[in-house]
Amino acid sequence: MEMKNLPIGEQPEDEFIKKNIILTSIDTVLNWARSNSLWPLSSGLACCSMEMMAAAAARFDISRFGYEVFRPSPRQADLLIVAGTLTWKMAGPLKRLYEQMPEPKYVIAMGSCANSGGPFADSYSVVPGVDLILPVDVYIPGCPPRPEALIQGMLELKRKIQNPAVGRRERHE
Amino acid sequence: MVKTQTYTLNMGPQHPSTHGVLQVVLELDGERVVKAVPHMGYLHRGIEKLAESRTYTQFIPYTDRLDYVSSMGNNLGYCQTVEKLMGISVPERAEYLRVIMTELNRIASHLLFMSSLAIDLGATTGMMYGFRDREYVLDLFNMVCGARLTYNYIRIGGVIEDIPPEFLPATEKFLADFPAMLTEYHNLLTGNEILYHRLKNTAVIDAKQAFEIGLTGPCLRASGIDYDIRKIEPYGVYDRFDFNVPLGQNGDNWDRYMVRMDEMVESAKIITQAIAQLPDGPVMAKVPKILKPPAGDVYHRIENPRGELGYYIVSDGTTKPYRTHVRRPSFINLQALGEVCKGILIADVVAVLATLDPLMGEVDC
Amino acid sequence: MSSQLLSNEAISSLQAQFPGAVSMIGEGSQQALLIDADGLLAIMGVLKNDAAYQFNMLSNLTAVDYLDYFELVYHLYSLPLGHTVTIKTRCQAETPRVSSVMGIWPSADFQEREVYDLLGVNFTGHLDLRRILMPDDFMEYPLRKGYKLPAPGERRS
Amino acid sequence: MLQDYGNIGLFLAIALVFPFIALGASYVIQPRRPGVEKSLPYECGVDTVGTTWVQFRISYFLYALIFVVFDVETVFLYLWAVKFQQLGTFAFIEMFIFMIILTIGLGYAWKKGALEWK
Repeated sequence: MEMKNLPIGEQPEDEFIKKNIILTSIDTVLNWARSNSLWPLSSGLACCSMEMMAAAAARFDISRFGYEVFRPSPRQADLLIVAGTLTWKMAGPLKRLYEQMPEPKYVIAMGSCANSGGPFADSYSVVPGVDLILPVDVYIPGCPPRPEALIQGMLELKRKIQNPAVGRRERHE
Repeated sequence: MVKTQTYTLNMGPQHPSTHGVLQVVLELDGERVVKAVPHMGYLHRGIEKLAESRTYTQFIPYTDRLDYVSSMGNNLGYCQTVEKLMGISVPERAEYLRVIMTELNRIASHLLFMSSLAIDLGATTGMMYGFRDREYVLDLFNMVCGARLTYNYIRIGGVIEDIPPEFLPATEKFLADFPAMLTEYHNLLTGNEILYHRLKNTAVIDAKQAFEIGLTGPCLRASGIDYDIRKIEPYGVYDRFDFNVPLGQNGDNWDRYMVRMDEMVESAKIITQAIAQLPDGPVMAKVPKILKPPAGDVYHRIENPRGELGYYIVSDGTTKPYRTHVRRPSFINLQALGEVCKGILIADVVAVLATLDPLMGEVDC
Repeated sequence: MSSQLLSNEAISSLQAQFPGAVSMIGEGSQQALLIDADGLLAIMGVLKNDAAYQFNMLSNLTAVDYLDYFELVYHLYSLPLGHTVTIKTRCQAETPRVSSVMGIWPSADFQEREVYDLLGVNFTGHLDLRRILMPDDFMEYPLRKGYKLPAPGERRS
Repeated sequence: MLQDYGNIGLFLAIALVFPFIALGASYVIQPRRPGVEKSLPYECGVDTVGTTWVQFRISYFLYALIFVVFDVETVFLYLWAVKFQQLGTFAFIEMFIFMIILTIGLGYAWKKGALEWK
């Protein structure tokens, strides 16, 4: 946050300004707003979707972080959680879902199947790693990752959105 | 009547109420379904091909990921098939632990069924209740084998670990307040007027049709046919427990829902009896590190929460099976979808999918 | 009451009814009836409708690739009488062709389509034989022993 | 007198400007990257089958019509419900007559079967 320094004469106002007025860039405000209300697309593929639902349910409750609004349609979602094994037959539809989401959109690869094919990496019908198809922002290891791991993954994404210099990706923003 | 134009709609792979990546191509005349054709394979990972390059013990984690909501049942089915092939006898304590775990898993699976049925019909609080109480069972499994969903706990020859001392008191506490949970669900869902009218007399599958299509499990028992493998072909120590098998009358959505709710009560009864008779002793038989079953083939089936789960293993004497086929209940239960959906409304297709309870990991194998 | 295997005299009466088409292989829990492919439909019809057998449930249907022949395996179960039987039939590997039992047990529909999809066994008389698990443009049959797994990551359509 | 009209005018201006602010802000802020695949109709991730421009059945229109009738009725009820103590019994009876007329309309639609889906 850039703070303009005032002439020496009005020192007391300086305290007043620091306490009451926040000067910041629009992008920071937008990223702050986006990162605190990610709307995931409910596109569960396999076992990880069970843990995703458990995370959205009462005990682990990602609505504490503002992420519990699971939108069925990609038009209203800005976060694609690939939860489960992606097969070549599902790769086309998943790519289209990703394309049909409005910018700014983010992708979380949940589980080792999405990260690198997991236990089915050498199968004839499994995409070994979602990053062959989609640009992935956060990888969550685990098979299936526990709901706490999914929450930590989402918080990593939140930090990544809030300071975009960390993961500058022109194609996304 | 004015001639109307039917159009085709994809209830496609990414849909909130198809329980995973199932695509149902609906031919619609307004709201009424003319024809429903299920398309599968969006989660086909080729597990049967992978089995040919895994040893017998390495394949157990793959069985977890078939029906990933009742993994204990999958482990049990596979391990009992290999034990039948090799003639291994499992110690008594391990048999009882297996029964406790699979019945707990049946409760957790039916709780998930109830939650997904509730949210598919619009009752989001029903889902919150179901998932909240399912966490109790997942904590018990977490205590036993450290995993919430894919346990890999039942091994060939017994179970991998004896239960920790605090497992039995925790299970008894869960069984003590389980009836209170059930009355809560019955007040919340079964007593609900809207849910009753949505499920009653919709998508009726009569007994003959259900048996012809190959339905098994709660969907078949809802049509009134007493077919439960724990009774007709008792595996393990199931013949030492007395429990009755709930049956439905006319096989509509309501009966499929009520049969599963009553089955949870029966499972709780089995667990209390199993805990009472739990003997001491080893939990793992003397099994060689590297299993080399004699050449031959064997088919063994058990009663999974979704139906009859069978494993057909052909071994050629080496450490890797020559062929492993899994008879998956959800895959064959889905044949009923095309029959049942003729002439019902779209909203009822969602209810039928919820009560048939297909699980795509198991359908696509 | 636990279900037991088909009794021996039932098998011998079946063999008498179909001379030369039914032979018993395997012993104990691996006991199976080997039926040659062209008499399959007739024998299966008898097994389902005859009062002595009443196998009204096709529990499992699968196929195994034994390199020079394919072996179809049927596990039948009779609800009223409570006994089970394993039926096997063989067809040669080059042009695998077996008559479909979908007419007798409709529950064979998806299982036969899966065997067709993964192993390429053609079921004559099947009403809707098309791929069920693999994408429609997939040319090969992955569960055959000859099918070599593609290099990881490289997709073969 | 004129002053009151001023308030209404101001209220009207804000009512008009408000949606434009909301839509305009998002129009200015949103990164726009139109793509071919993005503009395709969304149907659960796969291509649509057959023609998507199809003539819908009349029953949908009837449902919508009955809904609009009763939605407008509730709008009138709001005004009355806020002030119905001060308005006295005459307005009370007046409102019930209004509701009875609409219930007759509902009965007619119900009997003609506009509510069931043929």
